[in-house]
Amino acid sequence: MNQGERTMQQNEMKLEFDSRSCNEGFARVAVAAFMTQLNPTLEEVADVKTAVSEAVTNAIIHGYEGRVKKVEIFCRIEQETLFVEVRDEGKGIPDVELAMQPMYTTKAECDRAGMGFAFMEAFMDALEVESAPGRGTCVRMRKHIRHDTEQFPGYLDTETAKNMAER
Amino acid sequence: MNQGERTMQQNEMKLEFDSRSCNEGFARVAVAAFMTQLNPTLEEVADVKTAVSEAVTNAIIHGYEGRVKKVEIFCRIEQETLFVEVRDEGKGIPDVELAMQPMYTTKAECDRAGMGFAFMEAFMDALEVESAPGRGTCVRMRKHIRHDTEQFPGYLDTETAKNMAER
Amino acid sequence: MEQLFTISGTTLIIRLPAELDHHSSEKIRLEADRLATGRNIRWMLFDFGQTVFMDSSGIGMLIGRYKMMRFLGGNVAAVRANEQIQRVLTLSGIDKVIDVYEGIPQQLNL
Amino acid sequence: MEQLFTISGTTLIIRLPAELDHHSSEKIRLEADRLATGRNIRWMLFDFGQTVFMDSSGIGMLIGRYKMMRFLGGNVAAVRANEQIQRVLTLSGIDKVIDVYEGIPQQLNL
Ligand SMILES: Nc1ncnc2c1ncn2[C@@H]1O[C@H](COP(=O)(O)OP(=O)(O)O)[C@@H](O)[C@H]1O
Ligand SMILES: Nc1ncnc2c1ncn2[C@@H]1O[C@H](COP(=O)(O)OP(=O)(O)O)[C@@H](O)[C@H]1O
Repeated sequence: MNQGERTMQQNEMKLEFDSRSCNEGFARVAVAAFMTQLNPTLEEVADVKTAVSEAVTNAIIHGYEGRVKKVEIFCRIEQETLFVEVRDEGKGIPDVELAMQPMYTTKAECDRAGMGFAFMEAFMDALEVESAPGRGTCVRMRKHIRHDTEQFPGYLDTETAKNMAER
Repeated sequence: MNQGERTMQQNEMKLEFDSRSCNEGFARVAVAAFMTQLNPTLEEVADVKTAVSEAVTNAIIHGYEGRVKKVEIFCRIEQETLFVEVRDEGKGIPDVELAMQPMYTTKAECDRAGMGFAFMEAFMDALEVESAPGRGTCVRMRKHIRHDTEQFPGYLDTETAKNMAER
Repeated sequence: MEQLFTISGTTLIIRLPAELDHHSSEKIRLEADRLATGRNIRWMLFDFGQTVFMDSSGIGMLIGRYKMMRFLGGNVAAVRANEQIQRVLTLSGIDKVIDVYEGIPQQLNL
Repeated sequence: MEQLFTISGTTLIIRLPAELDHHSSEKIRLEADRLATGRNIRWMLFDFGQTVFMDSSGIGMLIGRYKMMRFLGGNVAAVRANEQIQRVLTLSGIDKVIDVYEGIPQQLNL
């Protein structure tokens, strides 16, 4: 059983929630809690939380523009890599390349900085955006969590992590 | 927008994850993060986390008996009440009434205390179990989070909560 | 209970929440603009002392307030940002237009 | 790095993790039983000093260790449980068979 878990290679979760701004924090925390099994550093957790926050916020304000529909997050851990997918079935992006340019925003009047995609790129190892007008948007991100047995920050289960490192 | 949020009556989320024991902590944290919008006390959060942990653990060890399948959690907030549903498509329970008796367990050899359902009942306001052998189990729980504007413990968004209380 | 918004002379101090995202930024921007335009405010001071998370919505909110204060003939500053917040401020480039202080600077007369 | 399991004379001290659920209980139970049966252990001391969460899987693990230690002619005790942990210990009734101490009791000679 311990053996099985130590050699565990894959783990998955899917999250679906109402596109309300009060769920932005919840979505970040859920993904952060899911990734703790990779023993990430505080900085790695902050990176992922920021990227997730950007993608979820975009789904809520750009994708659905205030209507209450569903946002979906799909997470997968494979070895030491975290894959995150954030999906909406909102209005979609006509020109993805343009949208991804730093400072580009279609909602400057709402104080958007146009830095959402730039932040996702900066904080994750890879970013891929698939979108079609009227059909919604899917943002796929990937981050390798470097495995360093010296370092176990204090999330959920520090002791277990330490314990496993000592074996 | 602020107005809209203050009078927000309902919010929903659905979580699906692999039935691995390392996801028990993740499931608890996700539900706890979702309920913060009700401004629960630390004790109310602990109650819900415990009840969710019991139901999720049961799905993993009794429902699927170690096989890796999907556990589903469905949460809904309606006014000041949190509804939580934990589902598996595992082996099911032949006699629900018997299973719910305190100290009853079919896995005494694994150091199970037989107190899972008793804890769910103690920590939540209502508990309902639907199960059929071979078809899986659905545990439905409900808890009213008493709204006390004096008290905002420090979860996600203390400042915003305080701010809203002061209006 | 501590105030989120405090006015001291011509300075509006905004104690930012633990998590500065789109959700909380919206609330702050409405209240900050209401206070700043209703009174003779010269400095808008963002206090990150309690803030552990910020994303680009927070940056957008800061830029928006900066533009407004410049328009009103005033300015903004950010104080007590921790390492994670500093990283985000730097990445966005906003630290090149907005003064960022590690502590609370004396010349602000608080 | 602090040890999770410490042996001091005939006492095995187990520093429990932050969250004592089915996942972490399984690990502890395997290691505790290995250590207790391999040596002349009389007391098994569960230190809840760092523990903020426990559910009925933790209770099951404690009961199992209690039974084993009684069988081996020894005993178990729980120390430094916070309020939330005390609540769960009381609710389960296990505090009627296992000694629960707020601090670390002197007579255990640590
Ligand atoms: N999920 C989405 N649905 C529709 N449009 C989107 C979505 N995400 C991003 N966009 C478009 O891409 C633009 C740039 O996004 P981003 O870099 O995150 O900046 P910002 O959110 O500040 O506008 C947005 O202004 C919007 O037009
Ligand atoms: N999701 C489930 N699937 C199948 N059987 C279950 C499930 N949940 C509970 N049971 C049955 O009900 C019994 C009592 O459950 P519980 O009160 O949680 O105690 P414990 O988990 O300690 O055995 C279990 O031993 C098991 O036989």
